Amino acid sequence: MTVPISWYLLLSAFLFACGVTGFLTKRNVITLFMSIELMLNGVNLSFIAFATRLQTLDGHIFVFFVMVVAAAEAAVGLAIIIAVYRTRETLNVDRVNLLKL
Amino acid sequence: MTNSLFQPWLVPALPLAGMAINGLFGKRFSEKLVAAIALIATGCSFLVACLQALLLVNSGSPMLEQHYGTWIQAGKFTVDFGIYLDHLSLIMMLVVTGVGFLIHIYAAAYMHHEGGYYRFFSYLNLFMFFMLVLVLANNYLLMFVGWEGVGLASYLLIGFYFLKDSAANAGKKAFITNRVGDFGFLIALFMMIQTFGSVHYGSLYFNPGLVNALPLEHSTGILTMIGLLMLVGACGKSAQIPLFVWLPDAMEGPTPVSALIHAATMVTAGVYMVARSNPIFSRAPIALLAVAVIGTLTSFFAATIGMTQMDIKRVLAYSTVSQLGYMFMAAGVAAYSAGVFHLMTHAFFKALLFLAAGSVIHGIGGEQDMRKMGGLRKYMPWTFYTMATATVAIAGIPPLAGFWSKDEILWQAWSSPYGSKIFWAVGVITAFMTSFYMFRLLFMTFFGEYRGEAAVAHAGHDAHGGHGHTPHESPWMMLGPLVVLAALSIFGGFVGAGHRFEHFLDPVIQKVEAHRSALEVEAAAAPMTEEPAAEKSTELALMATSVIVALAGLGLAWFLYIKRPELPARIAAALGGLYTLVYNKYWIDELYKAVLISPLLWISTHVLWQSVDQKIIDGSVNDLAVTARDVSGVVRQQQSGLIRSYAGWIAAGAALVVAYMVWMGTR
Amino acid sequence: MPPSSTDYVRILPEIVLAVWGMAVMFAEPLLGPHTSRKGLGVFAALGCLLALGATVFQAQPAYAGFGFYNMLRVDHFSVFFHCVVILVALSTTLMSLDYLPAHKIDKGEYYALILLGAVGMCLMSSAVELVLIFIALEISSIASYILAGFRRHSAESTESAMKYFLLGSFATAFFLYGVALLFGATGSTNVFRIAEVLNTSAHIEPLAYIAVALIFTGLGFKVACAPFHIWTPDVYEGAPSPVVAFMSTAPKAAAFAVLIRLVIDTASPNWFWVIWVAAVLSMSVGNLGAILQSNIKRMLAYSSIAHAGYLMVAFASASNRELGISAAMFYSAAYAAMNVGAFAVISHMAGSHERFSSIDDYAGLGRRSPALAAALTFFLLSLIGIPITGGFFAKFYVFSAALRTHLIWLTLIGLVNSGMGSYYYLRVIVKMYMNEPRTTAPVPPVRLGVGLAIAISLIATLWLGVWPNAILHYTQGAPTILAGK
Amino acid sequence: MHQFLFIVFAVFCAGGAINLLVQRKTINSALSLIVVMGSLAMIYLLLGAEFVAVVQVIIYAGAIMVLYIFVIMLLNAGDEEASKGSNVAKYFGIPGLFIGGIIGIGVLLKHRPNDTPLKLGALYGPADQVGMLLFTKYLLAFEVTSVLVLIAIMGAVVLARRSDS
Repeated sequence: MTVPISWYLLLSAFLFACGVTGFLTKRNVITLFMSIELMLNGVNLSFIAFATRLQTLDGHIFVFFVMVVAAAEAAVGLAIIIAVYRTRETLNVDRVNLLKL
Repeated sequence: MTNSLFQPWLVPALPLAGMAINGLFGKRFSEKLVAAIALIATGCSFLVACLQALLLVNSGSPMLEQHYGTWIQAGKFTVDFGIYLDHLSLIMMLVVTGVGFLIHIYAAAYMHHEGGYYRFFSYLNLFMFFMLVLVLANNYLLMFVGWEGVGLASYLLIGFYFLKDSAANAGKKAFITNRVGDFGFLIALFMMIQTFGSVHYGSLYFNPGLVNALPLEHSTGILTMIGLLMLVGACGKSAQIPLFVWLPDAMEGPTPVSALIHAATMVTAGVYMVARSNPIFSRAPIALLAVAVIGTLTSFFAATIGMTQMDIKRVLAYSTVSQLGYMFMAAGVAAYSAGVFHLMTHAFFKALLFLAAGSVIHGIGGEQDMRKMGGLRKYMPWTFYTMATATVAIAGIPPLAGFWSKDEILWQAWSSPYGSKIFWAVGVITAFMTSFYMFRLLFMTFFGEYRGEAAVAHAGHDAHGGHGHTPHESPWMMLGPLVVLAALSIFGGFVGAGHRFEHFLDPVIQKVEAHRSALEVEAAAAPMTEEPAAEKSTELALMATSVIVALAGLGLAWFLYIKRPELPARIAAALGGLYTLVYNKYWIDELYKAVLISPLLWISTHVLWQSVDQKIIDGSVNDLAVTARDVSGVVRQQQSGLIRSYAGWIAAGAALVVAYMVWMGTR
Repeated sequence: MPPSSTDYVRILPEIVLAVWGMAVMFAEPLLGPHTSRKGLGVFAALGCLLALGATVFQAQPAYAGFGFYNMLRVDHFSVFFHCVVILVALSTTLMSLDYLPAHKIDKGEYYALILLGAVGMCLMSSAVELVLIFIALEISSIASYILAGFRRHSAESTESAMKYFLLGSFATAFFLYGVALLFGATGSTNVFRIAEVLNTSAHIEPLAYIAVALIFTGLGFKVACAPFHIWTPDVYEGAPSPVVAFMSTAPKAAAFAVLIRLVIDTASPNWFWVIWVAAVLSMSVGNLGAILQSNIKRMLAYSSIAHAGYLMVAFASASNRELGISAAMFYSAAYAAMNVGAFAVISHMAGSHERFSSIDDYAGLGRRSPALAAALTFFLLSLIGIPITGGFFAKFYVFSAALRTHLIWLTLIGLVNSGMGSYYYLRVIVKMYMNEPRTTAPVPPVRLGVGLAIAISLIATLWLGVWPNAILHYTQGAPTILAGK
Repeated sequence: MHQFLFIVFAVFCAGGAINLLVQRKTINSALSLIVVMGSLAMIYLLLGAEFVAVVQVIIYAGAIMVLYIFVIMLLNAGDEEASKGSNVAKYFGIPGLFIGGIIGIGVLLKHRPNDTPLKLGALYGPADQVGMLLFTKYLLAFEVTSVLVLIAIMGAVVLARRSDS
């Protein structure tokens, strides 16, 4: 009853791909942002899986830092979203296109 | 002895100082003070240059090189700040400072009461500085600094009357055309660095010299490559086919600028460069041939255009292009000294022509159309006499300066081992045309009846309104330089009589025959020694031909514009399309626009500049037939402003990179 | 074993910047709502100067080497990029002194963000551990996101921040995935260890290829090279001008440093053609895109893409390590100098709400304010690459490096591009000197702050053009000790 | 047992991710993201990463997601507006993603030299060991994160504060 490491990696890649897909297809800014979180979670799983394979705790540490970064990004990102909402009254990314060409 | 006081670096430094003083504080100075500063700077520079020249010639050493510090040091490759003074740069230095000084004097009066007096003189001094850097540099990279610098100064001066759109556009055109040429030069520089690891004249050409060690290239090789690329650069700066379009437009600048930059000095930089690089060109016959062909063609075409122009400065501009073509022809048949000789005499008489033309324009209130001139001989005699001198000189009538140098070129085109009878024939025809259009200019301007009335109304060019209705002679401040230049145009040619000039440049010009195989040398030398008398007689015959041709041009001009003044219009009408073609400068500008500029703008607008077409793309998504258009339209859609599109690009780009990497890695 | 005092010296500039940043942050709420924050700005500038001093101190040979448990490494390379980043931060601070009150965003946090952001950028250049590189990268990015949206009442500015933030985080995720795979493929997060594994092991795990590709994607986004350049024009147009000066140079230089350490220097497999294509694309897209722009900030944004392309040319020639890497370092310094200078002038000209950022607004500047016009002309000439400016020499060095590594086509394409580039820079110069001014309103007088910022950039640009030797030697020292070879 | 648990949580995880994409209401997406994170924490436990699993629940699912939901409520983000999509994303981004994904999976499946079968909790990573590493080898990184957090706090305050005028 064992699980090969590649299974974990496949799951991680799947999560990452879901994140990218979400970023490309969703319209709500907040959902876009959540897609990025999904991507980061996918990456985290890779780290842990590799750490297990390599028998080193470095991967765990990395995940720890990724979480801190994700938290920081979340704080800033949501603040930016609020600022945009205040000037635009919309959360649809397709309407945030004042700057172009 | 004088070394402590009169260092060669003072020559370029003085104009720089003048530029700095006038540029920084000139706004508060009076016109007199501004002019005095500029004149003192260039005058002193000229004096120092003369002194240096005397020292060098008397010392008997072939050259003097001075280092003032290291500019770049990258591994084994170093570039210095330094001055390289040999007989070639000496001549250039004297021409630049001497003619430059005279033109400064002239400009002090000419630009009187123009807006931005101080600006003008600081630009002019800046130009002098860069030109002297170009000429005196001891390596190609420093030469390139001067090269780009003169382009910049020229750009500023052409656009000096910036309120006129045409002036601003002409400046831009000059700058950009020159940039095209500069690539050639730059790539040549890179290749030189790569091949020789040095750009210093000393290490490249002077004993033993990295280039000198190389054999003659009978087919294409690295030297041919470098030579051709340098030629591209020279074509840009010296207004040769196909990059000559900017020079006639450059006439939008003030007349002293045309005289100094676009006739006497900057445009000859290309000739100087070719002469300076003669060891390279002499070892690369193909590049040399290209120089000769381009020079010959340019001289011919520019002369034909010159025959039809009505604007006095434009005639002179095309004449300049044509004469530069002569110099290239000379360089192209390995007669570099003849080219430099013509460069020098041309500087005298062409500067004189421009200054005299400026005096004419000044005297009749800003008119430049020759059809509105005529009969000015009695209003401005001094201008007339000096200009007539210059015309005789450029037409190649002995014993004036132009005759000696032009004759030297034609003789070399005939007799040089690299020469050809074709070059000679085209050169003679061009000489005929030159004589014709120059005398045409003289006759239309100074003979007959004055045709301009209330010319003030047309004070578009040179903005010299308000000078009164009757033509008048210019002040002495302007005539003085004219007289000096006229004297030089008369006597300047004698230094070259009997190949004296050629021998003066001997230390600079390498005889590459020595590097040819022994057999060839013998074959070439054998007839030479056998019949010196025959050669002498050929030379005399050729000389006679060119004199006859020049006189014929004079005669034709006299017949058409004095004897039967109604004829030219009828001839023009009879020639019809051909005349229109030539009059419109062969539609070169239009061709360039159609072939080069429009497509660039088109790509920019339609490919990258996403526009209203978004709908077309969106509407035709399902249509298979337009899928192809869709793909190209995607490039258009790049900057749609949509975050998700941008993310799409990033994802697609990442996928491509991943695919490539994996494909390469696991192959 | 606790870190020694030498270890602390190795992060001295970062410590100084962080302490100063925090001090500014603490001082901010103590000042009243209507007090000018100029004092804080001056204080921040002082911090930058001190950090510069610390960098110089750190540059002594005694302090070269690894520090903090092999987390970072002080060498020529890191010291060089420290200086670039800190000088850019200093100039940005100076030019913001009057910009902020004029735009009614006079907040102390601004200066704190610049200082703390600089901490991240400095660390990026010295870090040799992927964990630290990642965190430093995030510090620099997040600071830039916030700064881009600092004019938070303007729709453009917030939009710019949002685009930058979302796309930036998106790209960071790619970078991070690449890092994870690299960790998995090589078993280490230390750059030197990774280089060793990639270079010596007979069999490279295929995952490493994907990893390098993803890392390149993430860093390519940060340096704005095609095809990951797409965010640049929008973000630069919307962000406040001094911030653009900052983020178009400092984080870019730092990201280039990471790219050199991570992709070029570890001799990652098969990078060459990717860089080659990226260089050609960036140069072409940047220059073509800039031609028709009417907004000067947007135009310079495209131009910055093109310049990233020229830098990539230097990377492509890094098969000759000494030439390529030192050319890239020199170029990033020269680009920083001239671009910061240009944006200093632009931010001075911008007027309230950045009204005057169209190229047409520069018409007749030559007469309205000769000094400003002359300065901008100089910077633009440097961007074109006219001799005696840093831009010329940088380009010259890059292309001669490319040619010496036999990249003839790349050199040709680059030169053609730089010719095309001269057109749109020249358009601004023509506008300034040869067109009638649009308004007769006088240009606001140049205050000390902006003046100093312009002067610093001017001197740096000129110095790099006329006397490049000292810098050149320093950059040439870098590649030989990089990666411990 | 390991296999069974992995499959269960992997299915939860993937299902949550897909649900995030499918849902039109933002709040539902957020909730499915929480599901993903929770099941990921379980998977971490399977791999023996105790500490990380705990942190995942506390910080990710606990703190960050709460922040998300808070903002969603604050801004009244309801249904997703249907607007014209981006063609670039549709025709280049998604295919690109699929190509990239296929390549990635291909590489993973084809080359797995060290694909060691893992036992339950193959690497034991308790909090004390992680902590030791954090405060020795990764000390600098740890300290530097404080700068990061500081910036984030400052940024949030600067950007989201009500206008003072």
